[in-house]
Formats: sequence, structure tokens, C-alpha cells
Amino acid sequence: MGHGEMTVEEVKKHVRKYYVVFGALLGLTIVTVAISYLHLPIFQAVLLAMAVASMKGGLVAAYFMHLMDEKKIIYSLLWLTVILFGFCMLIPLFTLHGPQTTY
Amino acid sequence: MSHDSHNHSHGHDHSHGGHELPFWRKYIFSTDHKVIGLQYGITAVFFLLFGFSLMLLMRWQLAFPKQAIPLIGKLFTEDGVLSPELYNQFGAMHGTIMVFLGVVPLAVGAFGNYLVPLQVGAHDMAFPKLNMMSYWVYFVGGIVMLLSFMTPTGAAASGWTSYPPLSVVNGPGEGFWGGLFTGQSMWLLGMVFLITSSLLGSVNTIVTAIQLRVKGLSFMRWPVLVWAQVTTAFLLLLAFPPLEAAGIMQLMDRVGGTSFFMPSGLVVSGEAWKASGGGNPILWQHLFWFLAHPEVYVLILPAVGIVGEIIAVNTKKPLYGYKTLVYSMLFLGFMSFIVWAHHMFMTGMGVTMSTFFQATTMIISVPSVIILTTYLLTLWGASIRYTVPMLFATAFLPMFAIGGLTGLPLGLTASDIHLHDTYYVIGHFHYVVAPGTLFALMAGVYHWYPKISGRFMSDTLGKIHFWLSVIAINGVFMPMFFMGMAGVSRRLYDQTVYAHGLAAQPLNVIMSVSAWILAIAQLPFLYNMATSWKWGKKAESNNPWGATTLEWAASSPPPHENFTTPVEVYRAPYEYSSNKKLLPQFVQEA
Amino acid sequence: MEQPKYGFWLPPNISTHGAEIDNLISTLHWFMAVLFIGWGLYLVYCLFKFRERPGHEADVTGNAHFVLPKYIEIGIIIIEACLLIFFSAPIWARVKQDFPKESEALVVKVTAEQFAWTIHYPGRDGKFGQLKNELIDGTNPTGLDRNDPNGVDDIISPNFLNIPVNKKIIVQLSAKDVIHNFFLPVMRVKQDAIPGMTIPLWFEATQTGKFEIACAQLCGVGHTQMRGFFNVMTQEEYDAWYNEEEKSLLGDAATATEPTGENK
Amino acid sequence: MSALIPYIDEPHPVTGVTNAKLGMWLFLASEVMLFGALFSTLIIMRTSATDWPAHGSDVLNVPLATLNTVFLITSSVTIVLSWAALKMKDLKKFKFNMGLTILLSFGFLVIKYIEYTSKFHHGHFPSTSTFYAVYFTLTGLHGLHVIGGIITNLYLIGPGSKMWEKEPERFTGRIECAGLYWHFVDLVWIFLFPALYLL
Repeated sequence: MGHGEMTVEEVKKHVRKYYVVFGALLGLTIVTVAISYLHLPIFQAVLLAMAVASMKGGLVAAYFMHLMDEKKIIYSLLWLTVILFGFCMLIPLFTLHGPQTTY
Repeated sequence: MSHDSHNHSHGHDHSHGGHELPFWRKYIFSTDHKVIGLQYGITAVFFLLFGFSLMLLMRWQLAFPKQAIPLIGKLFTEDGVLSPELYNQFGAMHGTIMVFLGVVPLAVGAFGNYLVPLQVGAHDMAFPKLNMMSYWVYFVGGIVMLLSFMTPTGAAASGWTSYPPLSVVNGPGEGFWGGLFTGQSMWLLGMVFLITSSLLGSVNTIVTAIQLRVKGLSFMRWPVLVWAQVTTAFLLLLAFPPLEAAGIMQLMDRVGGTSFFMPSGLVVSGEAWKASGGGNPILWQHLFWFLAHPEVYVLILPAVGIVGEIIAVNTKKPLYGYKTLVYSMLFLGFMSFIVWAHHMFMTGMGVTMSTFFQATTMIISVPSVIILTTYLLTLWGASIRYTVPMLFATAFLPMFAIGGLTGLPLGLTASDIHLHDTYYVIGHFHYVVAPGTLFALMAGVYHWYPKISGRFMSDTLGKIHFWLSVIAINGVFMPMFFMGMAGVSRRLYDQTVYAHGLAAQPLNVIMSVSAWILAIAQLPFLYNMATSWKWGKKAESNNPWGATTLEWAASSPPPHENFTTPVEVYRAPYEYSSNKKLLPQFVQEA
Repeated sequence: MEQPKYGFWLPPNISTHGAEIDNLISTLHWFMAVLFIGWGLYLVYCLFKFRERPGHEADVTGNAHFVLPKYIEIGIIIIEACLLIFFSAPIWARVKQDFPKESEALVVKVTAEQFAWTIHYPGRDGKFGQLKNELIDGTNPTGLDRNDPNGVDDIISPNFLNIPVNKKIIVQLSAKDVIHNFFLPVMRVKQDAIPGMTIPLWFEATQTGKFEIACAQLCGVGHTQMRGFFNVMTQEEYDAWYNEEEKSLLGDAATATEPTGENK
Repeated sequence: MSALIPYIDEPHPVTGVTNAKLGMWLFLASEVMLFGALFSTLIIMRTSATDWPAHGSDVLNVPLATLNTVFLITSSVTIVLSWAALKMKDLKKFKFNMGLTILLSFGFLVIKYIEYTSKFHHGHFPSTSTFYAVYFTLTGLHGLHVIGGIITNLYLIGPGSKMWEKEPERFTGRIECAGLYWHFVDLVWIFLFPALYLL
């Protein structure tokens, strides 16, 4: 688990971090809802919303899922997944909406 | 069969102090990876035979269109002629059963389950209960697929690729439950089960291979089969979920009236299709091939691993370029994720994307060539012992080469214009999967049989099986290339309707007769497998072939927890001793 | 017009672009044959030379450095790259991208359905009438609106694609229900017909004759029956056929103003 | 039996992780691909759709969904706190936090139920348009994941917690894995929420 040798003090430090992250997540949730009421043009709206969502996701992954101090093997696995995820998202999009046969 | 295997192992169980489990825990709901491997194997062989017999029936219609099938035709239709409805169902189910219920469970479920823990020196899989669940989920998936024949409209009939809109409009059924109890919906449900099973299995394989390695077994000391199985497991793990998502969406389209894959303005048999529209049929193809192209490598990689083991043992020398081989397999696995759209060149793809996919397709041919080359070079300077498994393994090489080479004209868009969706395609992938993968799997059965049962399979029967199979299987698939060249489309119920189809029709007769001979050629194999269990020649030692990997350190058959004495690995899998003989990994050189 | 010769190899080619495709196919097969025979000879030699026999031991150390295979592999990569860059990609671009001008070509709409082809000529005005789904019935398979001024002189030809020889043809391909594939074996033309999309393709025939349209994508129970006819005619023959069709549609030229629905 | 399978409760010296943790991350990797395909569908449906609401908020209930977001985020905190409690050898505190997690996830489902029924009430079904098809499929599948999480967590707080007596390390590892899964469910929602409701 990688935390096997943690002392009670260290755990408590972790717990304090969890509360800070919790606060940040709540704040970002308000931000993302607020942004949506600005009715920005679609491109900026998507960009901003996804940026905020990625920040939130990053916080959850980094602190709650302990990716901050995770082992190399997990990172390698996740990098592979992220790359393939990218293929799965982008290639169909490019193929379906990219330059088509036209005359 | 598994019953007998454990009568043998009883003695070991007792000596090892294992407590007696009730029958159903030991042979049915067992958590022992070896029993599960055998369960997978037996079920998969059953499905392979079932899928093969569907094709044997279809081949009658192809060779002698609209003539009644002799003797058994009346079982299927009133006049004994295979109807186009049944033809399409059999075609779709042949593909599905062979790939998802036959070859993959045999290659990954059976060989992977049985051999990976043994080859890494583990006592069992990392998650034994999960392993059991994975088998039973597969079993249920298989049953659902078989039950789909019982639905009012029969089984799925849109090809194993299930392209919508056809797969959605085909026999839709009334209402939610009526829609669910149709061939195509059952197919999708069955696929969800099979995918779940694959996921559980692949998580287990990867964790076992990585975490349960015995002392001294570093990654670069893994036997090629372990590398192949781990790569395969990653492909299954990461490529299957998109199909699961797509399957759920198609199921929604069929029973929930959604339009994920249904474009606007659809008119089916004169009636406007009752759904909102706005979907995209090509999206299914993307998600399907995102799985199904890696799936090709799921089929071939375990075979490559098996052939590698057998060649190393029977040439009595190290595999040439072990590291190159390993990196090629990994590269192959990775690249297999970005070539999929070469199945879709005809969907109106632009020049940019089609060039991209042609390029990746050409790139992926390179590691395949390297793998083949390393095996061929291993033969140089060898002392080749022609056991039955070695015969099959050597036959694999040229057969796989034909399968691979014929991929070139299909992977290049310009030549694909003529060859796409013709018999050429069928010939191409069957050369890879049938005389390729299946030959390798048969080789594997002959090779590991003494380990699994403690007895050899008959050599004579094995040689009859080999020579008949190798001739017949080429008779089935070689003519397909010519037929494809002639422009005969695949999945045609009766090609003689077309002038170019009629001209090529004699080839169909050759193929059908060869297919039936191929079926007969499997009888000695099945008989051999069944009878050798009890009456085969006893394997005197634990390592009768002089192999180098860890499974041969266990007794034959291996007892419940595999290794009764601690094992350790001292060297890479294919190395030789100072007296120039192959030396097992688990033996310390004096 | 003599019947084409079909056999166990490529069907005859009567298109302007087909020769390039055929050349690529045969080049590829020569390349494959050379590789396969090379490997095969090597394999057979090894299988015989290095068989297990008394007095023959495996040479466990002898093959540490083979260099020839490396060169062969690099050669294969170079050849494949050349085939891709100099043949396949440019041919594909010419066939699928370099469309002739619409003014120089005959434009037709081909709509696939279970299990027939509907060929739609734009008429003398060169404009297609509107297609409306609600007008689809047994006599009007694509729902052509005859009240649309552009649609009055449109000619619908079920299952028969008649074209003049030596003229560029542009086909606008689509489908009503499921995915089909428009395959003209003698023209080396193949393209999926996908509902919800209109995909253009073009070709030019160099010989006259009676040929077939095949469906190359499983489209249901009648997939086999989805055979169309593809007739390449001389310009005179084509004109004669066209005038005949037009006459039966519009009657005499004077009746062209009448509601055209009656003529059907 | 378990003695024969190493690295159940202690990390492997080379990889540094336990079997269960590696297995869980592999499972999550495949889940990423599952939702990846669905998000890919969402993008493609949206970019090619003829009738798609200009803003999800025009047709969906943003306040309820925001509340749900808060529920899930909070449950993520409580589950990680329950793990921390075990690290401090405090089973009672574990049960309290885990109980909160389960309660919050039930709350999530209740709100989801309210949302769904009001949609059905207004005649909005998956078959209405591709937007609703995507909405119901994505949130439905996510909901199934929530239900799966609830069942696991109920087991771990109930009969499963007996393991604490004999194998505390292994039990803590299990809670960490359950937490990983639950955070992933939270993570999916974090992306679903803006993608469906706000854009």
C-alpha cells in the first residue's frame, strides 16, 4: 500500500490535507456553476469548464487516490491508459469530422 | 476429463496436507487455476466444434446452392435447403462463437490460466475466486449466445461485426421484453458477459505474472508465453471496454428506442423508422474496431508465445533474439490500438486519415515480420526433433506468413478498393486464425498434455491429424484468395446470382469438400485427447521434452498448489549450460 | 457487345483508373511471392538440414549475429514505404479526391435500399428534384418530388445504371435503410452507401458492355439478391435510351407543363 | 490458502504495491476506457446533432445536480477519512465515516431518482433525442457504478469488517481499494456534471 509504515502523526497530517482539498473542491464546484451562467461562447465555455473539471479531477486523483506518492508501475499503467484514451477520443472525431471526400 | 485429472492428483493433495474438498468445490466451482484452465479448455473446444459445424452446414449451401442438405437438412427447414435467414444467422454466429467463445477462451482462458501461474512459479492465480467467477461469467455468456437461437426470430444475423443500422432494424421485436428476447439483443447481452469475463481474467493474469513471480524471475527472464499472455491481457483490458459501451448503446437502440447509431431520415422497408434520429452508424464501427483490431492480436499473440516455447524446446537451442521478440510483441500490442480504421476505408474517409491508417498498418507489419524472422533464424543450426507439437509449430510459420502477407494489399487503400469485403479478406484472416492460431493451440495441446495428464498423446494419431489438417485447411482457405480476386463479395448466400460469382463457383466446391475433410481430420485428435488421458504412454519424468521453463519443474500433473518443493529461477528462459545443452531455468548449474 | 470473361483472377477492367489499382495489386503479389518463396526455401532447407539425427548436435552458440535478416527487414520497410507513398496514397487520392468538373461529367444519384438500387438522373436541366421521405411509396422509391420544378424531368431507373462510354460519371451515393456497398467489379469501384450520408465517387468507362452492380456489404436477408445492372453504351445508344425514357415520362414535349404525377 | 499467495497484505518489494492495489488500478484503467468511449460518443453526438439544447441547464436541473456533486465530493472525503481512521487503528471512527459515505451515496441516488422521474413526467425519455439518449445512458451507467459502490461499502462496513480482527493490514488495504473505486466514481461525475448539465 505504500503507507504501511505511516505513523499516527503522519496520518493526521494527511487528514488535514484532505480537508483543505475538500474545501478547494467545493469552491471549484461553485466556480464551474457560476461560469455556466456567464453564457460564454461555446469554445471558451468548453475550455473553461473542462479546465475546472480537470483541476477538480486532478485534486481527487492526487490527494484522495494518493497518486501524489504512488509507485512507478501505477504511473506507467495510467500513462498507457491516458494515451489509448486519447486515441479513442480523438481518432473517431477526426475521422468523422475531419476532411471528407468532397468534390 | 477434469474428473480423471484429479484422481491422479489425489495422492499429492493428501501428501501435501490439503483437506478434502467436496466434489462440487473441487471440479465445478473450483478456485484452482488448473481446474479452471481445463474448464475453459473443454468449454472452448465444445464451442469451437459448434462454430465449425455451423460453417460446415453453410458450406453445403455455398457449394451446392439451393439444394437440400442431405440427411440432416430437414432438421433446419421444411425442404432441407438452408434458408437465407438461417445462412445469415449461422454466418454471424460462426464468427462470434469462433472468436469470442472458442479461440480467445482457449488461448487466453485455458492456456493462460493453466500456464502463466506455473511459468512464473506461483501457487495459484493472484485472485482465485475472481478467476472462478471469470470462468462462470464466460459460461453464462456462452449460454446466452446459444439461447439466442431459440428466440422467435432466431439468432443474430448481421455478421459478427453487427453493423448498425442493420443490426438494429433486424428483427427488432415488440416492446422492451420482446425487443430483449431477440437474437441480436441476446448477442449484445452475451457480449457484455464475455467482456466482463475477459476483464476479470486479464486483471488476474497481469497481477499474477507481475506480483507472484518466484525468486530470481525478473521480467527479462519471463518465458515468451508469459510475455505474450501479459500483452494479450493488456489488450483485452483496455480495448474491450469501448465495445462494452458500444454494446450498451446498441442495446439501447434496440430496446429503448434511442438513436445512437441511427441517422435521421431512415426509411426501412417503406416505413419511416420510429426514432428520433441524429445518430451516427460509423461511430459503432469505430468503437467496434477499437476492440476488434486489438482482438486480432489477442488471437495471435498467445499463439506466437506457444510456438516460441515449442520451437525452443524442439530445436534444442535458445530462441534467437529473445529481447527483440519481446519488444516486438509489446510494440505490436501498442500499435494494434491505432490501426483499426483500416477496416473502414470504404466509409468515405478523407485522404488524410486514410493515409494515416495505411501508414500505421504498414508499421505494424514490421514487428510481425521480426517475430517470424526470429523463429525462422532459431531453426538455423538446430537439431530439430519432429514431435507432433513441433510439426504443428513449423506449419504455423508459413501459414502465419501467408496470413500476414495477404494483409498488405488489404492494408493499402488503393488495392483495398477492389479487395475490400471480398473473399480475399476472409482468406486473409482465416490464414492468421485457423492454420495460424488454431494450429499453434493444437501444438500447445500436444505439447503440454503430458504435463496436464501425466501421459503422452498418441504420436501416430497425432501425425494423421497433422497431415490431413494441413492439407485440408489449405484447400479451404487458399481458393478464397482467387475468389476474392475475382471480386466475389463475402457473406453472399448464393454467389452464382452474379456472373463473376458463377465463374468462380467451382472454387466453392473445392473449399467445401476440403472443409468436410478438415472436420473428419479432427476426429483422431478428439479421440486421441479423450483416450490418452487414461491409456496414453506414461510420461516418466516431470520434464519429458527437456524444456527449460518452470512448469516442467512441477510434477505431472501438478498437485493442487503446483510446487511441493520451493523453486527458484537462476537464468533467462532459453540458455544453455557449459556443456552446450539447454538448461532449465530452475536448475542450478553445478 | 460481348460478354465479359470472368474467371479465378481479377475481372476485366474497363475503367480509366482501374489499371493503376491492378498494377498495384500485381506488384504487391509479386513482392509477397518473392518474400514467401524466399522464406519458404530457407524454411525447407532448415527443416531438412537441421533435422535431429545421430551425430548431429544443435549448435547453441552459432547464431549470435546474423546481419542479412536485418538488411532484408530494412528492405521490406523501404519497399512498403514506397508502395504506400508512391502508389497507394496517390492512387487513392486520384480515385477518391480528384473529381472532374460537374459540367464535364454526368452526375447521377444512386440510392441503395433493401434490396435494390435506385438510379436517379437529373434530367436535361442538370438539377435533381427534391427527395422527400414522406413521398416514398412503391412507385417512388426515393420520394422524388415531381412538383418541384427541378424534379419534373428527372429520370428514375430502378436497378439499371446506364452510362455512355468515355464520359466521366459522378455518382452521389447514399442509402435509405442500412449500410450497403456499391461495387462495380469491372470498374474497380467500391464504396459504402451509408444512410444519413451522401458520398460522392467518380469513374469513367473505356469499353461498352453489360455488367453488374454488386452489393459488397451484408445488408440483410436479401443481400445476395441485390444485383443491379450496369450498362456501358455508346453515346448514341445512351441518347436513344434516354430519349425513350424521357418520352415515356413526359409524353410529348408539349405536355411538359402538365402535372407530371399523371405520367407515372 | 492465502498464505500461498504472497503480497496480499504487504507490498511487493519490486513493484511496491499489493496485489489488490495493482488489480484495482488495472480495473480502473479499463473503466477509464469504458467511460472514454462514452465521452467520445457524447462529443460526436453533440458536434453532429441537429437538436441539442444550447445549454444543458435549459433542460436539466442544475441546482439538484450541484447538490449531487457536493454529495459525491463529500462522500469521497468521508471514505478517505474512514481509511485514515483504520490507519490510526480506530474501527469506530472508520464505521462512522464509512456509514456517512453510504448515506451520502444513497442521497445521490435519491436525487437521481427525483431527476429521472421528473424527466419522465415531462415526457423526456432516452428515445426523445440523442441528447437525452446520451444523458440517460451516461448518468444511468454512472448510477449503476454508484449502486455497485454502495453494495461493496455495505459489505465492508458489515460482515466484511470481521477481517479487521485477524488481518488488519489486509482489511485496511481493502478499504483503500474500495476508496480508489469510489473516488473514480466521483471523478467520472466531476466530468459528467459540466459536460451534461452546464455546457
